Amino acid sequence: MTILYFAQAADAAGCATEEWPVTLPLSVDEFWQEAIRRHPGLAALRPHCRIASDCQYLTEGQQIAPDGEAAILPPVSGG
Amino acid sequence: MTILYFAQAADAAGCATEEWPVTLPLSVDEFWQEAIRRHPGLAALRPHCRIASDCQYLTEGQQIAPDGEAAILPPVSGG
Amino acid sequence: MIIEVLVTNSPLALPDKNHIPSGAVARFTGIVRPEENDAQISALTYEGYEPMATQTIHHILTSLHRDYGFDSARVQHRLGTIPVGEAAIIVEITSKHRAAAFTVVSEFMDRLKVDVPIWKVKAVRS
Amino acid sequence: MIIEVLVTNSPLALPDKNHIPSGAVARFTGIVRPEENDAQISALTYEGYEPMATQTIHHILTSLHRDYGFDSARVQHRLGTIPVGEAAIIVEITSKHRAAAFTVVSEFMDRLKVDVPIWKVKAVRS
Repeated sequence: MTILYFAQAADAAGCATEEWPVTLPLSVDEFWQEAIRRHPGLAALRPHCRIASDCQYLTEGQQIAPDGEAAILPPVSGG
Repeated sequence: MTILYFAQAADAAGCATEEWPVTLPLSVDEFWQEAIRRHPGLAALRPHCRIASDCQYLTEGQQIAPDGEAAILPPVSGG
Repeated sequence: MIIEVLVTNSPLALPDKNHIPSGAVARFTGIVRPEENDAQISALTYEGYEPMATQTIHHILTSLHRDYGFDSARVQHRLGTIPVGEAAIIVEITSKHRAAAFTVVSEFMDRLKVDVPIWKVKAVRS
Repeated sequence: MIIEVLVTNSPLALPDKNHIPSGAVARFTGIVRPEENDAQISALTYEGYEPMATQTIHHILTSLHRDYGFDSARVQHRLGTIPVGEAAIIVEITSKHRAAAFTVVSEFMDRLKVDVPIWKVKAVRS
């Protein structure tokens, strides 16, 4: 699974991208647990961030494929 | 007094501009009476037109100076 | 505040400024459309009382500046025969914030269509 | 309906089209301002999740087209370090009538600021 961190999430993770050696799909909740285990600074951001997989926002019930891409997206500020 | 006719008012008057040999100020009502005497076709337009003198819209009580400019302005349609 | 007004018989051109200190630029361009009153046309002829049109546009912009504030306003209106697809009017407002810029462009157009002495006088049928 | 979206690291340029069949062209340009959070700055750095930003902009425009209709939409957003006074975003909607064009530009900007994954990440102090 390819993980992308953006903006404050990249600051908290200390990197912009990462590979996770997972073989099963992850729920959004499992995804966050793993992300926070690796980068505890992400815990404070979790309430404000959304997760996207393959360029689509995910809702709580959805899963991320093991060979998919997942991105942590802080509140946006474009324009 | 220099008179300017625009759009449908020019069509009704058959000209775009005219000189009137007046020596006293005209009220808006006197102005219309003279215009309609010269060009009866203007009578039908009067309810829809505004009069401007020296680039300002006039209201009923105002007067037009004998050496001024007066314009008959049908409803505008710019833009 | 900067106000630039041009009422002209020539094709309009309002070049982008390269470096603008305002945060928001809202621009409206009104184009002559290929149909007028259900007929296909190739051009539209506008007539204007030019000095009064220029002055009235200035008045409207000054009054909108009092009400909403903005950094600059540029307005161009073309007169004469304008081919379909070309601009009859361009209005550009720069302002610190987006909402004011949009409101001013929109209110300006509403007031232009009531008070600015310019007329569509003839459609050229195609 | 034509939709053109560009998310790029280069300076933006949206040339005027010479001949447009729509009656109304509404354009918004968002410029980097010289102050951010009360500090004087000389540039602002934007970061974006580029493929998703492009796709989300498309989705928003498609949905606005369903709701309001328009003839064409062109959107450009710049990423990377943008000097003060230069454009971060340009949105242009062409439509038969003015009101729809303005509404779409305005609603697009509102939705961009909620859903399009682009961030102001750093102000360069001057």
